[in-house]
Amino acid sequence: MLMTTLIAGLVLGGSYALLAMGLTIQYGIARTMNLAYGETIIASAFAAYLLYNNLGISPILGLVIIAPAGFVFGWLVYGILMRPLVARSENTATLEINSILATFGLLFVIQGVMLVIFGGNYISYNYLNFGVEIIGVRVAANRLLALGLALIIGGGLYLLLTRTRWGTTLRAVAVNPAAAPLVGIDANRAARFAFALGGALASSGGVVVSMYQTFTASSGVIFTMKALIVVIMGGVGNLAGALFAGLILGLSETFVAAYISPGLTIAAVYIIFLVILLWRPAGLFGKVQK
Amino acid sequence: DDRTSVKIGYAVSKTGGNAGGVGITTLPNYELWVKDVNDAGGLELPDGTRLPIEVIEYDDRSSAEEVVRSVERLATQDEVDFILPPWGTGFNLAVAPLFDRYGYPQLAVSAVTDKAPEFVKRWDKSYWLLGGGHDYADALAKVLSKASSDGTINSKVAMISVADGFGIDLVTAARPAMENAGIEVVYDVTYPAGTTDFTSVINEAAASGADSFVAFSYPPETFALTQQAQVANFNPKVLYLGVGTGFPVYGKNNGANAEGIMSLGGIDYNNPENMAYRARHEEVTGKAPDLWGSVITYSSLQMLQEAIKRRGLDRDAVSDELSNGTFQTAAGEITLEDNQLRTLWLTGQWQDGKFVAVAPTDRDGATAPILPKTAWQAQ
Amino acid sequence: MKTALGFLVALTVLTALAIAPLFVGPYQLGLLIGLTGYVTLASAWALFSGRTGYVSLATVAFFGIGAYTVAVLSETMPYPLVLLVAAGIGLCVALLVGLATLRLAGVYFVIFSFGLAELVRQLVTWFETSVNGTLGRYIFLPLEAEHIYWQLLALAALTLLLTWWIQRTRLGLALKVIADDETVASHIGINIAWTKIALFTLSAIIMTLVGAIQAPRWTYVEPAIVFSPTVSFLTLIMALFGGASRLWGPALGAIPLFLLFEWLSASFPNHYSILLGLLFIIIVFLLPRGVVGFIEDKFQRKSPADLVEKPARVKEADQ
Amino acid sequence: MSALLEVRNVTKRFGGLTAVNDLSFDVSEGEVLALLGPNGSGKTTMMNMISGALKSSSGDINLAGAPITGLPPHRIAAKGVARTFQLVKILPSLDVRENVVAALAFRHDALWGKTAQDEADRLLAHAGLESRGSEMVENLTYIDQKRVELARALAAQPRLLLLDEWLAGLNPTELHIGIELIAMLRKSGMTILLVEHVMEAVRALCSRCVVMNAGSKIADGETHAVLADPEVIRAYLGEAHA
Amino acid sequence: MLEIKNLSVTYGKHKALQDVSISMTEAEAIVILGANGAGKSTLLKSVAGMVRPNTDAQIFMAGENLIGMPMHEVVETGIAVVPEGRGVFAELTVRENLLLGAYPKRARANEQANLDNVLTLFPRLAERRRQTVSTMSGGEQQMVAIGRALMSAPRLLMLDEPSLGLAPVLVGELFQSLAKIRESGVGLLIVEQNVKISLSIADRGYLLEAGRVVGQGTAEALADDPAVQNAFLGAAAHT
Ligand SMILES: Nc1ncnc2c1ncn2[C@@H]1O[C@H](COP(=O)(O)OP(=O)(O)OP(=O)(O)O)[C@@H](O)[C@H]1O
Ligand SMILES: Nc1ncnc2c1ncn2[C@@H]1O[C@H](COP(=O)(O)OP(=O)(O)OP(=O)(O)O)[C@@H](O)[C@H]1O
Ligand SMILES: [Mg+2]
Ligand SMILES: [Mg+2]
Repeated sequence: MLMTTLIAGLVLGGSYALLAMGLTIQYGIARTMNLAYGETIIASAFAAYLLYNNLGISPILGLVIIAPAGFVFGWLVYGILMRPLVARSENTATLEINSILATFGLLFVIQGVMLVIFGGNYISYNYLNFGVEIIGVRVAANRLLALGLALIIGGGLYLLLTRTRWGTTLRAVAVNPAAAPLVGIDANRAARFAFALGGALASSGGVVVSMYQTFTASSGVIFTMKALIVVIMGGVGNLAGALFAGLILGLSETFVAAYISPGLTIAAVYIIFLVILLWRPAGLFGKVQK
Repeated sequence: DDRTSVKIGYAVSKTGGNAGGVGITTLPNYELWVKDVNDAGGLELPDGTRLPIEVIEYDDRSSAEEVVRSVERLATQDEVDFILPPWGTGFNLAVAPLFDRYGYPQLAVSAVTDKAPEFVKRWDKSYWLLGGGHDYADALAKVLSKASSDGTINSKVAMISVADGFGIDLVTAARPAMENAGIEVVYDVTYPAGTTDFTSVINEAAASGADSFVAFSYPPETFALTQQAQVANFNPKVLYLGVGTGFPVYGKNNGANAEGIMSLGGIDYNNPENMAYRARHEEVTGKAPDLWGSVITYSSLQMLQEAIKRRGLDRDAVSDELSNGTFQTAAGEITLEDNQLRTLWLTGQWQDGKFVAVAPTDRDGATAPILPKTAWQAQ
Repeated sequence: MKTALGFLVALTVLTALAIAPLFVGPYQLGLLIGLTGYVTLASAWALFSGRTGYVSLATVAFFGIGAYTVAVLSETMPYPLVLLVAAGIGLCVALLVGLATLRLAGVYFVIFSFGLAELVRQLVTWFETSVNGTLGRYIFLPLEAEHIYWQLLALAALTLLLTWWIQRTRLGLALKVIADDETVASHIGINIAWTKIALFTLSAIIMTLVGAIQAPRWTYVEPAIVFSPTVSFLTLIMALFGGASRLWGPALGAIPLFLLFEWLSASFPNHYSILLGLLFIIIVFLLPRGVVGFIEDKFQRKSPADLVEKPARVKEADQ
Repeated sequence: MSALLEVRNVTKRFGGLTAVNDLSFDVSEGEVLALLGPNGSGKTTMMNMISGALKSSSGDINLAGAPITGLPPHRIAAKGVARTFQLVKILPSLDVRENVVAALAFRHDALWGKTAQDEADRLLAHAGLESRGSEMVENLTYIDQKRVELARALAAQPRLLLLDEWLAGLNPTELHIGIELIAMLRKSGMTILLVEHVMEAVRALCSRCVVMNAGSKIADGETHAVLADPEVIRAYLGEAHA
Repeated sequence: MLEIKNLSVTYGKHKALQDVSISMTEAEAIVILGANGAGKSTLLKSVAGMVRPNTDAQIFMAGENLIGMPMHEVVETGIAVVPEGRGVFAELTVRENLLLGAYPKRARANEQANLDNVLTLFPRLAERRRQTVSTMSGGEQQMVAIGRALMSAPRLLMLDEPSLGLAPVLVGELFQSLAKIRESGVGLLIVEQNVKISLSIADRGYLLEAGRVVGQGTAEALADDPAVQNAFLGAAAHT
């Protein structure tokens, strides 16, 4: 029982982490709050569904097509929509407000396009929906894939960001975009790259999640908010933080369901989130000043 | 007067959290019906003339405030002749006073409530067509108690329900119903809407020793439960799931594994009216209807159409006709009792790739339930 | 002189709005109710968030608490008393939240407040289903739309008056200082905690009352309806869009947006989202400083350097 | 002269780093005391503990005999302590005058309205910002922003004024004016604790110095004696200044 | 190496620089003197691409026009700047800040050697390699900023008041090392209020007043100029 709950929690948390990583990069490094993040996830989920359902292309293969598409999409969105806002915002605070407003608009555009194309229906299909035995516990293969991807992407990017010059560059842009050009960094390009990378991660998340979760054209907001919670809990811009936060949320959900009441799972998620923030006001891995 | 059309308005959730339900059960049927009527030259009036339908539609964006205002707008600004109801129990209740105040009949379909008799007293032009929790719970309890006394299953049931009006209504009705039927509820929890992981629920249900697993769930959770039960190799002899089981996509996704799964609703598959309806639905909207609420939705519109044909556009007269008349619809012959539809299919089951009706057993077209459900097969 | 004139104009507009229900149809009245509701919510939101830079998404928590209180108590208590109780509950929750969030800033505060609203909704849901065994509640109060409207209008006027008054007092200055730099604020003698909590509570009480007053519009209340996060988002967007640090900003954001939503959803029910999104993006690009900023740029011809205030800021976490 | 400020065995640790180590010193009523030390020796940290921006790990701080250890900054400010910051902290969304009015409005005998505006202008003139009250403080040069800070600190009518490198970055002429300004404050009876790396100013203004190194006190006494102390020269002044 | 012609900069209506022309040759050390608000920082910022000058201005670095060039490309031409207010990456560690200084391609080859130099110059930074810069003292942060600029192996190093906030002992050491840096062939453009010490390592200087160049000359000449003495060498202060 304990083992089952533990593994189930980790696997669930893996998908939370996977879905949050792109946002933590977009928000933490490109410094733009992307409210249309969940719509990117859903659009990718639709794409995976279409490829699988209509063309018979497996979602794993779909990932190879859709993730780069997400990158390109992010690249374009940043260049067309965010860049002018970044240029005209005098400080990060106004940029934050501007990006909230602009991506709020983008959210509706993407959602509207999906509604026109796909209607408001629930979409669901089965892929890799079989049990895999791990230390005596049966886990859905598709969810295991999500956990695996989260660990690989999260761990890999974390190492890249902290151990390489390229990563340090991105973090420099994140913490002080105004000073980055002083050392020769093209802050705009770095931010654009980070945003696009976030888009690619969102797309990967969307593809994986579509294998086991029902979605509609309108469900993007739910993903955005879940992702935001994970991002904030982990500390903005911190991939390892997102990974841990995701796992903690997954575990708390399964443990509460198993040992207290399934009726309180979501409440428990929020309680844990709130308590962690009260304990560490800048997230688990965030640096607290003062 | 020299009118050239009949104005019919509705406000449904095209976006937001309710859009999924609207998109399968409500909107396609509204569109199908309008097309059917207009293709036939329009709504027929008592004098035999026909007037085309002019549609005025709004998106309530899944917000209670919006749906209220939209209906007000339809009634007072657009002055439409008839208003079709929104989707969902809560929204139907939110607009009920307005339908009443402005004298419009309200053919509430996607609302499951045991309080219907009370509401009919309060709003005499409101019609409740999908029954109440008790109807479904009693029917289910009967199916279980029969199977149990046949020795097919034991007399224990594990129940879960979504924490909202629908789930609560059903589960509160199910508890006494099960007890009366001699079925012991050994596991009984609610879960919040939006839950995606049911691992522990499934484990507990499996451990509870019940042969029957019942979930009063919404589509996302219905799909998730099905998938996760397969993964966990959880094979209850009776698997009864909530909204979404009757969606055609459910059968398509799960193929042979859908076999034997039960849910609310169901249809008389071989009824020619119904077959014709399904074919037309698929042809016009591009997708098959769900096999519970859709046909009732369409039938309610047929009732409205027929009542107008008999009594004209006078809303009081039409309401009177709806209350007292008898109608031929895609769901068979319908006569309302106390403004409620009582001849409903209450339990359905996937059999041989079709979601057929198994209860009430004494109704024409009922199929015998096949129990126990066959175990999951590898896909 | 200018103030007196302003008051005269405001009073005239208020009177006109107050007698409007006598001349308009129920639909327009419904519009006015929704509009006044959002003007009040946005103004109340800006009272705290617009001035301190602590962007809150907890609006709907208070709104919902107000609505739910009415749903629970309307049968057992006289209506005015219900409103009072609702305000009281809003006050207590706000105090609790205010104390808890003192250490949070920036987006951490934003998402905390969102989480809080969701938690409230989850807890109410859980309590109703598991403890009370019901979920929805019915409100059958003999209140006409006009009554609701008048109450909301009065509340809106009161909110604006309060905002105006606070702006002119030391409290208003304290808020600006806190928004700029909390270290300085405390070093010149401002009690930051007290100031923040006082304002947060005030704004929360108003939001609670908006929910309580509007609830009788819907016969049926359930958590999914009254705790819908959309309310928080719209409030925030409207206030930011208008100009959250100005007296009239939230109203000037709420009115055009509300009407835009209404017009688009009525005229293009199938392409509503796309059009809304595109229009929104265009507006953001055309009005970089919000509606109030736009009006000032247009009519007062101030050079940017002379502007008394910059657009609202989000409180930075890392200072 | 009695001690207005008493610092008793104050220690401040940041994780493993002891920034201030068991430090004790007094500042007498009406005195201008310099707190000196190499970069990172803990001067600003000490100032922060006096003004309440930081809480000490241990030790006591008394103002006029009453403990102020661990009080929040606004309470300490109300007891008559005002300060400037090493890295200027202005209120960027306010104009120069409002920056000062803000301090006037929240001191114990608060000023508000026209009185406050006039008083702010007077203080600004005093700090060398005559008739610049309506400029946006963000557009001022760094040095002028420091002047705003001083005017803001003076607005509180402090008994104890903490100046953290307020004279840094001035050219000799400006420095001279700055020194005179502080001398005037001293004459008016204000007690001042200043941190400075400009020895000229220290020599001109302070009768007494406390020198820190790595968080601990290494010298305390008459200015000329302290500045001639070999250890102070080695750790802080360098041979060139000897 | 650096050629500035007709440089004017306006902030809103305020003219911060007017028709400033300055030139310096390879490996020269230049000091800019001027009162508070004279436009010294603005001058450095214009070269670094941090403010936008008037259209007819010309700024050439080794023959390359810098006008309109984005800041990060200016750095690639071999210019490093320690601006007013430092511009360090406060949330990164000392080590990361220094390594970021070596971001320009030209600087990467000698990264380790440069790092060693910087750490020898500022031993405090060596001790605190892993400390987050935002938690350092004012003077320590100043060291990080200068160290970071040195890491880019600049051909021209621009410093805006480098001695600000440094303890006297360090100021001496800093200028000694600046002299050494200059000897190694790096040009220096320094804005400094500590006129005496800056003139001691400079070749030439410019005098800025209300945005205009009002005087220039060799370091010795300036040091002897009575006007300079009065205004900047504290002659007046001691009377
Ligand atoms: N929040 C903090 N976390 C960790 N270390 C800190 C923190 N604040 C200060 N320090 C360290 O404490 C020491 C003392 O810092 P402080 O600012 O008091 O020095 P200072 O004497 O004012 O130096 P300077 O003359 O350079 O301003 C420094 O080594 C600094 O790095
Ligand atoms: N962003 C700005 N907006 C408006 N005016 C500015 C801005 N930056 C500088 N100024 C003004 O331009 C003039 C020159 O500023 P600059 O910073 O170049 O002077 P400086 O010589 O470096 O002075 P200091 O010695 O005080 O650093 C000053 O009068 C200043 O007020
Ligand atoms: Mg210091
Ligand atoms: Mg300068």
